[in-house]
Amino acid sequence: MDQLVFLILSIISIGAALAVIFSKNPVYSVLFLILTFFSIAGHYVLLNAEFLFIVHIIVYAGAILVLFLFVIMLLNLNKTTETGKSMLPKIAGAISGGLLLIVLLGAVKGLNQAEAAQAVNADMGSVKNLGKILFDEYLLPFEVSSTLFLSAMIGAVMLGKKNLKDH
Amino acid sequence: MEIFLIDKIVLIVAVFGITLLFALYSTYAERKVAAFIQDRLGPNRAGIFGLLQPLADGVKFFLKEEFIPKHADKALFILGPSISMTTALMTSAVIPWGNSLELFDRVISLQITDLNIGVLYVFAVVSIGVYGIMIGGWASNNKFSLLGALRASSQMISYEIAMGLSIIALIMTTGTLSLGEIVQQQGTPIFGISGASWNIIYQPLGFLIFLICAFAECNRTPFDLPESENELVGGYHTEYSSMKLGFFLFAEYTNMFISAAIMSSLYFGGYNFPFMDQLGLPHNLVTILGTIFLFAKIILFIFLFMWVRWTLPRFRYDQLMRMGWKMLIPLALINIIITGLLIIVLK
Amino acid sequence: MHSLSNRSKVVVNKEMTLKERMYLPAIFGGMMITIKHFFKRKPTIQYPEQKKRVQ
Amino acid sequence: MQVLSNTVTNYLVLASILFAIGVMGVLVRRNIIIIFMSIELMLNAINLLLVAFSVFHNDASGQVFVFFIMAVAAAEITVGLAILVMIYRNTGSVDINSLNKLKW
Repeated sequence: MDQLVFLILSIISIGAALAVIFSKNPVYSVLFLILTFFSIAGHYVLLNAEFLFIVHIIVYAGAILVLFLFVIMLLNLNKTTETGKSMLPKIAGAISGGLLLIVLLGAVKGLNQAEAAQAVNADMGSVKNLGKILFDEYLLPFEVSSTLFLSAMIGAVMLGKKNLKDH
Repeated sequence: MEIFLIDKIVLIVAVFGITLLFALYSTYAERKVAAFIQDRLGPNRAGIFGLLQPLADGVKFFLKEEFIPKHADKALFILGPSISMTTALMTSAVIPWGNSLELFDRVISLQITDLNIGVLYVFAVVSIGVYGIMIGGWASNNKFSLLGALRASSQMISYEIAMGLSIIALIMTTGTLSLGEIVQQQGTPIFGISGASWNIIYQPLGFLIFLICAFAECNRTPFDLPESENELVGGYHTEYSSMKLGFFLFAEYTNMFISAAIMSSLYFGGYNFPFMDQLGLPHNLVTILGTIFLFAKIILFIFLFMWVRWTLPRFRYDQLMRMGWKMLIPLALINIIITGLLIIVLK
Repeated sequence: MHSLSNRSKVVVNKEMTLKERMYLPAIFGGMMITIKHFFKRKPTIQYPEQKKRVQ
Repeated sequence: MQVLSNTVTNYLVLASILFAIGVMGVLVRRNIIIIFMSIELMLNAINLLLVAFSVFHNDASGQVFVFFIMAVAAAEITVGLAILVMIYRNTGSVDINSLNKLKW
C-alpha cells in the first residue's frame, strides 16, 4: 500500500518536474511546479512529517509560487521567447545534467544498504516535538534566520523602489 | 472499520450538502438583505416569499450559453473556477459541526477529521484558494480580468499575514492547533456558567483583526476590489459565463459560510452554548442543540457579512494596502505581545 | 451658489483625529442607519394585483 | 511506532532524479524565472532527502533543518524576484543572455 502510493507520487513529481523545465509558457511552468510541490508534500505525509507537510504547502504553494505567478503576470512574461538560437549549449546542458544523474544513481547503488522495513517513531514530525527541538537546541539559528528575513525584506523593498532621482 | 467508513461517508455527504445548500440560499439572503436595507422587498415572485428564486437562478445558470473567448487559454480557463470551488469546500473537513452523538452503542463524532494541525490546515487551504482567481483571471486574456487577478493575489497575501498573526495569539491561549480541542476547551464553565468561556473574552482585539481579514480573504465589500464592477467591469470573472461564472460566485458564498463557521468555532465557542451542562438534558439532545446553536452563530455571521456589504463603500486600493500593512499587522503584533505578557503574569 | 437640499457641506481637509482615523465609530454609525432601514415598513406596491389610485 | 515499507534508498533515488532535473533546468533554460524555479526544485529535492534521513534515523534535527531551508528559500526568492523586476525594468527582458555587460 505504502509502496504503491510512493510510486504514484514519485511518478507525478518526476513528470511534473520535467514539465516545469520543458514547458514553453512560464505560467504553465509555475503550475507544474505547484503540482510537483504537492506531490512532495504527499511524500512528507507518507513519512509522518505532518508539520513539514503543512508548512511546505503554506510556504511554497501559498506564498512563494504565488509570488512567481504574480511577477509573471505583472511583467506579462508569457510571450517572451528565448534568444540564443544555437542548440549546442542546450544539448550540452542536457547531457551534463544526465551525467550528473548517472553519477548520483551510481553512488546510491554503491551504498550497499541491507535495510529492511524499519520501525520509526510516528510522533517525531508533530508540531509539539519539532517545536521543542526548535526552541531548545536551535534557538540561536532560529533568531538568526529571523534577522535574515528582516534583511531580505528591507533588501526587497529597496530594490523594488523606483529610482528616486527619476522623480 | 467498515462501519467507521460508512459514518464518515454519511457525514461528508451531509456536510457537503449543507454547505452547498447554505451557499445557494446565501444568494437569496443577500438579495433579500440588500432589498430590506434599501427599503425594497426583493425577490418575492418565485414561490412563497421568493424562496424558489435560488433554484430558478441555478436553472438559468445551467441553461445559459457556454462561451469561451477565442484568445483565452482553454485548459486554464476551465481550471480556474474548479480550483476555486474545490478549495472553498475543502476546509469543511476539519470544522467540528457538533459534539459526539451516541447512536447504536457507538460514539459518532460530528467532525469529519480532527487533525492535530487543524488550524494550519485551514490556513494552507485558504492560501491556495487564491490560485483559482489568479488562473481564471490570467487565462481570460483580458486586461480587466488580469488586473482583478493581480489585485486579488496581492490583497490575499497581505491580509493572510495579519490573519496568521491574530491566530497565533489565539493559539498561545489555547495551547493546541486542533480545532476540535479548541472548541472543546471553550465548553469549560466560567463564572459558574458552563459552555460560556468563549475565546472572544480573551481575544477581543484578535477577533476584530481576524474578522477584517476574513472580509478581505472572501473578497467581500469593503474589500471587493478584485471584482469591483465600476472600475474593472467584473474583475477576474469578466469573461466567464454560464456555470463557470456560477462556480466562481458559488465559491464566494461557500467561502463566506466556511469563514463564518471558522469564526464561530475559533472565537464564539462553536457548538457550545451557555448553561449546556446545567439543563440536565440527555447527551444526544445537548449535541443536537449545540449543532443548532452553531448554525445560528453561522447565520448571524453571514448576516453581518451582508449587512456590512450594503453599508460600507469600497476602499481605494492604496487605502486597502495601507490598512493591511500599517494598521492590522502592527496591531496583531501588539496583540501577540499583550497576550504573551498576560500569560506570563497570570501563570 | 445656493444648495438645493440645504444639506451641502463645505469640504475641510483638516487632519483627522485618532478617533476619526480608526474608522470604527463611523462604521458603527453607518451600520446603525442601515439596520434601522432593515426593519422599516416597505413602501412597495405589488403592482398587477394591487393598484394605487392615480390622482 | 509505525513500520514504513519504503526504504531510504527509494527516497535517495527519487531525490537524485529531482535534483538532476533541477540542474538540467538551470543549464538548459535561458529564462531567469525558469532558472529560479529549477533552483527551488533542487532545494526541494534536498528537503525531501533530509526528511527521509531524519525519519529513518529517528533524529528530528533533519526536519528542523528543512524548516530553516524553507526560511532561507523564502528570503532568497523575495530578493531574487525583486532583482528580476529591476532587470526587466532596465533591459526589457528576462533572458540571461541580455545580461552580458560584465562579459569581457
